[in-house]
Amino acid sequence: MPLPLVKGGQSEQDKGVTKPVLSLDQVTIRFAGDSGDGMQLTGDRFTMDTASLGNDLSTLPNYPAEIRAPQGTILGVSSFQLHFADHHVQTPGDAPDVLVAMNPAALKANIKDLARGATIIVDKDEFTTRNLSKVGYETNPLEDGSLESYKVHGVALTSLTVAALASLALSRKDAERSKNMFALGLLTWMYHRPTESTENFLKTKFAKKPEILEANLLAYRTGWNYGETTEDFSVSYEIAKAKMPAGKYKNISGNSAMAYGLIAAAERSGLKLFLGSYPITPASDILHELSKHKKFGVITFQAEDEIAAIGSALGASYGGALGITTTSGPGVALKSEMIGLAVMLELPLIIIDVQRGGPSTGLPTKTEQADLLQAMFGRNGESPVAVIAPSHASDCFAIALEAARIATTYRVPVFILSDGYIANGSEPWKIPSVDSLPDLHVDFAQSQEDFLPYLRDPKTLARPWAIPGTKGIEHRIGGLEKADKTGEISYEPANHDFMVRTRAAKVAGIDVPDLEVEDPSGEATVLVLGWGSTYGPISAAMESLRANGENVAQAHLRYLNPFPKNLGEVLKKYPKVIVPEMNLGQLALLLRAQFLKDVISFNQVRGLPFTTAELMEATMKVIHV
Amino acid sequence: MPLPLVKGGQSEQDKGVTKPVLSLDQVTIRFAGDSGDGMQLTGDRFTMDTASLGNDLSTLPNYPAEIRAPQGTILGVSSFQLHFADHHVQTPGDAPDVLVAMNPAALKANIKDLARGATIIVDKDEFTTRNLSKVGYETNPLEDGSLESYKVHGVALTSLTVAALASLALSRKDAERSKNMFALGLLTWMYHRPTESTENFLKTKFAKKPEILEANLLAYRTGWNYGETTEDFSVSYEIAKAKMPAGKYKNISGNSAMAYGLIAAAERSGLKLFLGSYPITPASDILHELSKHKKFGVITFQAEDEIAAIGSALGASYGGALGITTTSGPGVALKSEMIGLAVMLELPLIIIDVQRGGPSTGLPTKTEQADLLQAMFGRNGESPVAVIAPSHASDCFAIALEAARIATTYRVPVFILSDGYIANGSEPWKIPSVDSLPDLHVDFAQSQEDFLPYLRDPKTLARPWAIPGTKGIEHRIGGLEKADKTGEISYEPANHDFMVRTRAAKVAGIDVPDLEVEDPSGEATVLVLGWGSTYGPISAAMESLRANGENVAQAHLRYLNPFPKNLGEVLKKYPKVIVPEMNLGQLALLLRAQFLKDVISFNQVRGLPFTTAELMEATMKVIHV
Amino acid sequence: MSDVALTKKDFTSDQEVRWCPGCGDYSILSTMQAFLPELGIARENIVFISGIGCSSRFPYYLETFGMHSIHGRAPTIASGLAISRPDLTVFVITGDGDALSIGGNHLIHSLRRNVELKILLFNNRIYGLTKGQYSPTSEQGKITKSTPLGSLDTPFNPVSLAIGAEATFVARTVDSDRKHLTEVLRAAAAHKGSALIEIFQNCPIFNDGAFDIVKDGDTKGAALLQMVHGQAIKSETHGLVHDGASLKVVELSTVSESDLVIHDAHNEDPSYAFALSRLSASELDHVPVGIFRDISRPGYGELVNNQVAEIISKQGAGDLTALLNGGDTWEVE
Amino acid sequence: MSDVALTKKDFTSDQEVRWCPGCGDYSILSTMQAFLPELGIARENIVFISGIGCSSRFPYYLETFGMHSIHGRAPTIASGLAISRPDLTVFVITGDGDALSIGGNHLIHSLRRNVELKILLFNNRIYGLTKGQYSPTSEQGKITKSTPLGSLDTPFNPVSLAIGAEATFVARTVDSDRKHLTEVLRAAAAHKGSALIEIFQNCPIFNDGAFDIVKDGDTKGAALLQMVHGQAIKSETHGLVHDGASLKVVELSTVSESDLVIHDAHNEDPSYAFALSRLSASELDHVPVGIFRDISRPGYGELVNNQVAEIISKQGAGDLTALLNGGDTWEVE
Ligand SMILES: Cc1ncc(C[n+]2csc(CCOP(=O)(O)OP(=O)(O)O)c2C)c(N)n1
Ligand SMILES: Cc1ncc(C[n+]2csc(CCOP(=O)(O)OP(=O)(O)O)c2C)c(N)n1
Ligand code: SF4
Ligand code: SF4
Ligand SMILES: [Mg+2]
Ligand SMILES: [Mg+2]
Repeated sequence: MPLPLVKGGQSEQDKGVTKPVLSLDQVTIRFAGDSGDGMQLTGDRFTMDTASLGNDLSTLPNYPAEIRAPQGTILGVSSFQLHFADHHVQTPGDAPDVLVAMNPAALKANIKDLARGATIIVDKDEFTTRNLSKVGYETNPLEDGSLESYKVHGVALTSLTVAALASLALSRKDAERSKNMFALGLLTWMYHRPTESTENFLKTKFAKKPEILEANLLAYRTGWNYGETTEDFSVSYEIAKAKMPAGKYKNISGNSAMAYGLIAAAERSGLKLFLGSYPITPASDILHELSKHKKFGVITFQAEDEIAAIGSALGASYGGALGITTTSGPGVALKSEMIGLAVMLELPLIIIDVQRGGPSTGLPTKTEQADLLQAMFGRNGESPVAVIAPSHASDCFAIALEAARIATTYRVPVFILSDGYIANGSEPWKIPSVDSLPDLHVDFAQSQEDFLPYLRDPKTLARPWAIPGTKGIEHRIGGLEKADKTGEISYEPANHDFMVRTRAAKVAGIDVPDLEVEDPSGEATVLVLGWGSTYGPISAAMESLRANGENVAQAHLRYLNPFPKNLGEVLKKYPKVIVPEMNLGQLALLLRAQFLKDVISFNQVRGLPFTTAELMEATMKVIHV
Repeated sequence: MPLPLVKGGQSEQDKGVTKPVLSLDQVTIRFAGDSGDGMQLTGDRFTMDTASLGNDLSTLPNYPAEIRAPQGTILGVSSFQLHFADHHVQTPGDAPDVLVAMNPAALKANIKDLARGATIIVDKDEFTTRNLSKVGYETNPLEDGSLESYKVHGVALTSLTVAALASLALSRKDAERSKNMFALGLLTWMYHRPTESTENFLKTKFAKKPEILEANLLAYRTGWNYGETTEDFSVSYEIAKAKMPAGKYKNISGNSAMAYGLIAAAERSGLKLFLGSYPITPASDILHELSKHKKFGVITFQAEDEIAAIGSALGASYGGALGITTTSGPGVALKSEMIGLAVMLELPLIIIDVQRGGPSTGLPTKTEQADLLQAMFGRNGESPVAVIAPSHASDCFAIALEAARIATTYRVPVFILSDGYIANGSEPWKIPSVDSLPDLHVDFAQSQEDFLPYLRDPKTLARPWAIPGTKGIEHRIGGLEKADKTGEISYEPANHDFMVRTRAAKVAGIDVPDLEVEDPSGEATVLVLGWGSTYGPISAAMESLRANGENVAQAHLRYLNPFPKNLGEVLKKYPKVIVPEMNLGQLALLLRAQFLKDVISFNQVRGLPFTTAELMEATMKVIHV
Repeated sequence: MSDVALTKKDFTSDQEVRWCPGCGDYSILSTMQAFLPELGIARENIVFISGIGCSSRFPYYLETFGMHSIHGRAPTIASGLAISRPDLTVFVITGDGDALSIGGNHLIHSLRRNVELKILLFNNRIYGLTKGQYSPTSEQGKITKSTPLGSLDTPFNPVSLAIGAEATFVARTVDSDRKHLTEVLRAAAAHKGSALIEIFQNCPIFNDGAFDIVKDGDTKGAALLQMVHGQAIKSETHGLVHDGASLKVVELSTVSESDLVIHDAHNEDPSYAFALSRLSASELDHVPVGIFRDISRPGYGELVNNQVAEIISKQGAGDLTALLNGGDTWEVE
Repeated sequence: MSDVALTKKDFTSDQEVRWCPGCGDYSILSTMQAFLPELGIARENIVFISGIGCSSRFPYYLETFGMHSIHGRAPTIASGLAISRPDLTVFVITGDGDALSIGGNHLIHSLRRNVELKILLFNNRIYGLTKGQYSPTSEQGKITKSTPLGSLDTPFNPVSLAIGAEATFVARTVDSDRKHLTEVLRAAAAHKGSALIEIFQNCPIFNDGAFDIVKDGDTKGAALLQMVHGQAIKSETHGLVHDGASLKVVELSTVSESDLVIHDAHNEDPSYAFALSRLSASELDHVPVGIFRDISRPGYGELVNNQVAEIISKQGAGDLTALLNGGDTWEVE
């Protein structure tokens, strides 16, 4: 018999949790199942409920490159990890405290990441001989004692769900589809999450499919009740609110924050946003998000390839729009020649590279930081561009605005190096007030006599942004070397040398804030210097090290080209500088070349973010040589 | 009345030079005129005649980006410089001793390169008011005293030529066309060059146009006689043979030497040469040259673009051919993504970049060295390739063979960084015997059971070259990360890290010869370290410095990635290391990063090779700080 | 080649197939595996080159040589291979995005050159691998992840485009019709030079049912206009007639059989095949399937290799010593 | 816009023209400079975007906005500009190599989308700027720097290719015929969306005389089949008649005027224009010139901007504060 649909909100208290409650300061949960099991959705919902409860959090989705890899195989496993706490959270967590495994493949694929003592909740219905052998289990791990060192809960998730939904007019297959909601309900009970928002979410989502709605709600509540009722779960857990600055928050992924930041940049500059893009993982979601917001006057143009994508963006910039292109590494390779033209034309352009594992097609759904040198040098000739990188998911919002500032002020292509980790990961974001956002007002060249398209602003070295439609300043530009001031074609040796150096000087002179060093003791001799998405893991590791009594300094580069003016000083101050990167040492190469500092690289190229533990260990090794 | 056509050879002695003869040890001549004046041909002929006389020499053609820029304008000036001597010649010469200027534009465009006292031979017929004003001469420089400090010979080249050809049934315009031959004849007299080979050349070239032939021969001889007869030229010059190793020589340009080297590599390896190319200045001539040699089984494929060009070359490599692609900087940018695939597939591939001025379209006909970092890093992900560079025109032959050795031994893409200067410049080349060329024999994978396409040779780390058509080793490869040994798709974090490091180690481990340092005194504290086409100018400057009593060491890198194993030592040995480059310091960046050595960059980005004087001055500054 | 005839199993690799359940790619794969033995070509002499996309996984599943290359560029790699290795049989596997969006230029150039490639274009009218953006064959107004308000682009008609690009062989078939697909593959294999085969392919995840009308038992009979050389072009209910200078689909009941257009796949004038290609665009009411055009023109690889062979037979094979020592030379003693 | 009408001189920039003497580009330039005033569009609202090649120098010589971009990519830049700035008039200047070799994909995609671009393709059947290699329109067997033994590729027919790519306006004209070129430019300017104009252009340096047959006084009368909407298609000596389903060129003397095909440039079915395009390939005995096809379909920029305008008119302009604060949010106090 179906439970009556709940009317309005109902908190876990209302539902009357009756079992003992333990307080924790943080938990990491990983939901894992088949690509078709809805793990991303389950994770998202748990995240939203957790966020609204006031915990700080960080998430890490992880899915296969295949759309739907064969069911029940290791390759088909999709997972979603969430780390939430009563304090500031820096990473999605190293090792899950709880693994929810919807089938043997999910268990097998994830077990190696668990520490002893971790909790494992499995759908024991799925541990059939056939499924076990599919992934190479010769015996049933639920029975052969191999999981001894974990707290294992074998729950008959499938059959319980099907039973609960028996009264509905659903096929067994359809009924089974709700089992992720059963799991979500159970976890919601376990961690005292509110149920209201998920129930509302389901109601909106399935507004037109009342049967499916009922099935999902029923499964969800059955899961909750299962936790509350059965002997199997004896305690539940509470995690207090994190102390976070007051304000309105939302949970946001890097790609969404980037899209919002771009829209904000367009609004604050008064420019039309033009995105020229070609889909590619993991950047496509920025295109998807922006194309939802046409009412901001946003134009999204899905081009025939990456070259056309950036070409159209450059054309739009030439016409006075905020021209943007989004892609990942292989797409950047294709855009190289057009970026060179943009350098020569000295027009604003934003190139967003959501990096993924390389080289070549590489690991499309995995993260990496190995496009830094491509962004710096991947073009013919001396072809300087600005390069900046967001440090965490919500920082993508600010970095987009910053890219727009640099691009429009200096009329220069600006690379944003995001990556798969922050693009898909999410975290709570304190929503800024629009008034607090930077003013990005832009002046176009005005009608005038004897217009000189390459006469520079002495401060910024920027040339005028002289857009078609402006009477009297008609002029011609192009990819051939241009004479200083007039912009006419020039093959003059001295002029070329001058222009090459001037373009370099313009980029070198971009105004960027000084690098801030966090060195609470003031006595650290080791500095850990990161860039991009390693911010979270490095910060977590530094916090832990300091908690262990170690003196260690941390700094994080958001500006890769040009570097902050004080970087040389900072490097000089610390005898030992560790540079952790998810590549073979690309930032390190730039630092060594520019500052002749023997920085110590710590590199991993595993398609995964660093763990806190790895970074702690690497740092300890340097501190205690 | 036309002179009778000469039968067989006739040396200048036979013709009876009667004026006083001065001996010189070296001369630099620049022929300059309108694009349509045939200056390249004139220069080429003078070069051949000079070469056959046994002087050492070096040439530098210089022509406008336009096919035929407007007549009589500065932009339309085309020139050809030749430096020849009785000793080893390193460069085409800094400042011409003799300028032949066919019109006011040619004079104006080139005068600033002449030292006081230089000889200027002009066609005074062309110094009309109209022509003068076209290039902004307000008064006639032949008359206004502005050329006082030069030895000026105003020769009525046009009218003398036309007069000499009066008897032929030619229009005045056609007759005028032969005036370059008059100039050549005059210079041939002046420097005692033999006339036979040019006369034979003309006879072959105009075999089917007897009138034109006669006109050219007549003009040529009239020019010679003019020198011998008129008062204007009172002395002629002799330059003794240079002491060069015994052997058979030919004059060769960098692009031709490259083409020959590639054919030789194919012959010595037994592989079919497949060139996939898309025309681009200054690389097209390699395509042109190779397409003349189909009887070597050479396949040249002019593709629809640079991507298709390299794609086809990679496809051919996959099939067991020597796959090659030739291009210049903008083309490299387009090939980036495919190079990444080649890195992943670990197949041999030769990418020849004849560098030109950048960024973007830049200065298509000028030289530059600014693609080094693009070659190193211009791709997504960690994507290591080998990079080598020829040092002078004829070295292109050897470098092509070396590229083939590295590519086929290590199954890796190899970049050859040539540039416009050595591509178009020429020099005498001692023709090697075919037997002396390296044996490049290659072993393909054989039919076998349980074939592992990514099982590596422990010494080279190369995987097998396993070509279609080989029974039993059917396998699939691609751009996704591959499992060690099996080559199957792998998303395994540890495998990715391993493969990234292995590909890097393979390239780092390429066997390259140690760097040789020339330090005759053994007491130098300053090392000048160059790469690529700066070899000639640097060598010339070092010779001069040593002749001036300075102690200075010189070394030249033909291997940019990996560096020679002893490079670190060499850098350590010299307190001061100067790195001259025609870019903003790209090799310097790599050296600083890898060796933390504070090398001193000397950079010019003028589209022109360094002059000896510039390099001497820069070096002196460092020696005597 | 071994004496024992090969079987479908011999062409099936040990790799696990990784498409979504119900994907049209499965039946194309299975048809191909079953067809290959018929070619009588040794496995090692067959190469499949693909780009990137769901469809481009195809080569992994065939026990032949194979390369899963990069997005849109398979024809370039395949061209280099086919030209330099005329002994091989080279297939190109591509999707509507791979072939017509990023790879459009390489496709049309391969076709005009007539390189010896058999190109299978899996047209599901969507980007599958990147999770559902519209493609150059998506119908105008299509709502996808990147076009929430509907796409605005006029789609390509792959057959028209290929014919406009001087293709010598162009065909269309449907993923699930093994018999028809096999026939088309057979004809393509027999063709000299490039063969382009458009295969309607269902993507149940992102564009489900796009081709239902030509696959469902009760509609397909009327929707599929069968083109068989030398036979009248018709579906179960409709037929093709001349209408002045153009072609028109009419109900069979309204015309006599003898008025129907008799298909001539070998018509040298591409205008005929082009007109056929215009009978259906995005909508699929009357879709010609079969071989639009199959004319004889030398393959590009053949021409290239003949040119080399001819010069060698005329002038003899190149002699490196002679080459190096040719031209203006001089001796230094 | 100023009240005083502009003149040819107003559209002539101060840059020195740098083509070879006798290059066909000169007359195209001069015709364009003379034509532009007629448009009645202010100079600042006209933009010329070109790729790379001799022809692509064109923009420098016009006193409008202009960009000499990179090889083959002009349509991409022009598309971004035209879509985001519907107030501008955007011309694309390109060569046979630029448009059809490296830039082929962008060309066909611009055409299918029908972006508001007037594309002038200077077809000299050679690579001029790089000094004489064959191009995708060079006739087979052409001896050039890169094909000393003769080229082997079947050339593109640019008109066929464009029609196969769903072009809405395709025309052909000759560099030296100012009047005809002007007429075609006029029609292109009036057309919504993409207009492709192939211009036969002589390159006296590397491919001299390639179009002599359609330029020389004594041959051109017979060679040029004039296409004028609503009139019979004919040259001075020949005319076009239906031949079953296809078209045939016959001597005028052998047919009566009423049998000639009356040109219908607005025929929705591209098969007609395609058939016209096949009347001549490399050889130029009977070359249709004029407008092959001119049909009405909304421009892409118009569609894009309408879609934006429509959603704004329905839902109101975007509110950034609302956007940022939308979705699931919570307050921390
Ligand atoms: C250079 C590059 N750009 C973009 C991508 C992302 N990408 C992979 S497949 C694909 C399109 C797939 O569509 P289609 O070719 O129709 O193949 P399907 O998946 O539908 O079979 C895209 C955009 C890529 N891998 N490489
Ligand atoms: C990326 C790139 N590849 C190659 C070139 C060299 N290139 C410049 S123009 C050109 C072809 C010119 O031919 P076409 O487009 O027909 O123009 P034309 O000169 O004949 O007017 C080539 C190959 C280039 N500039 N950039
Ligand atoms: S996404 Fe579509 S095309 Fe791709 S495998 Fe799944 S069903 Fe097939
Ligand atoms: S090379 Fe040919 S196309 Fe180029 S400017 Fe000269 S004549 Fe014109
Ligand atoms: Mg598709
Ligand atoms: Mg051309």
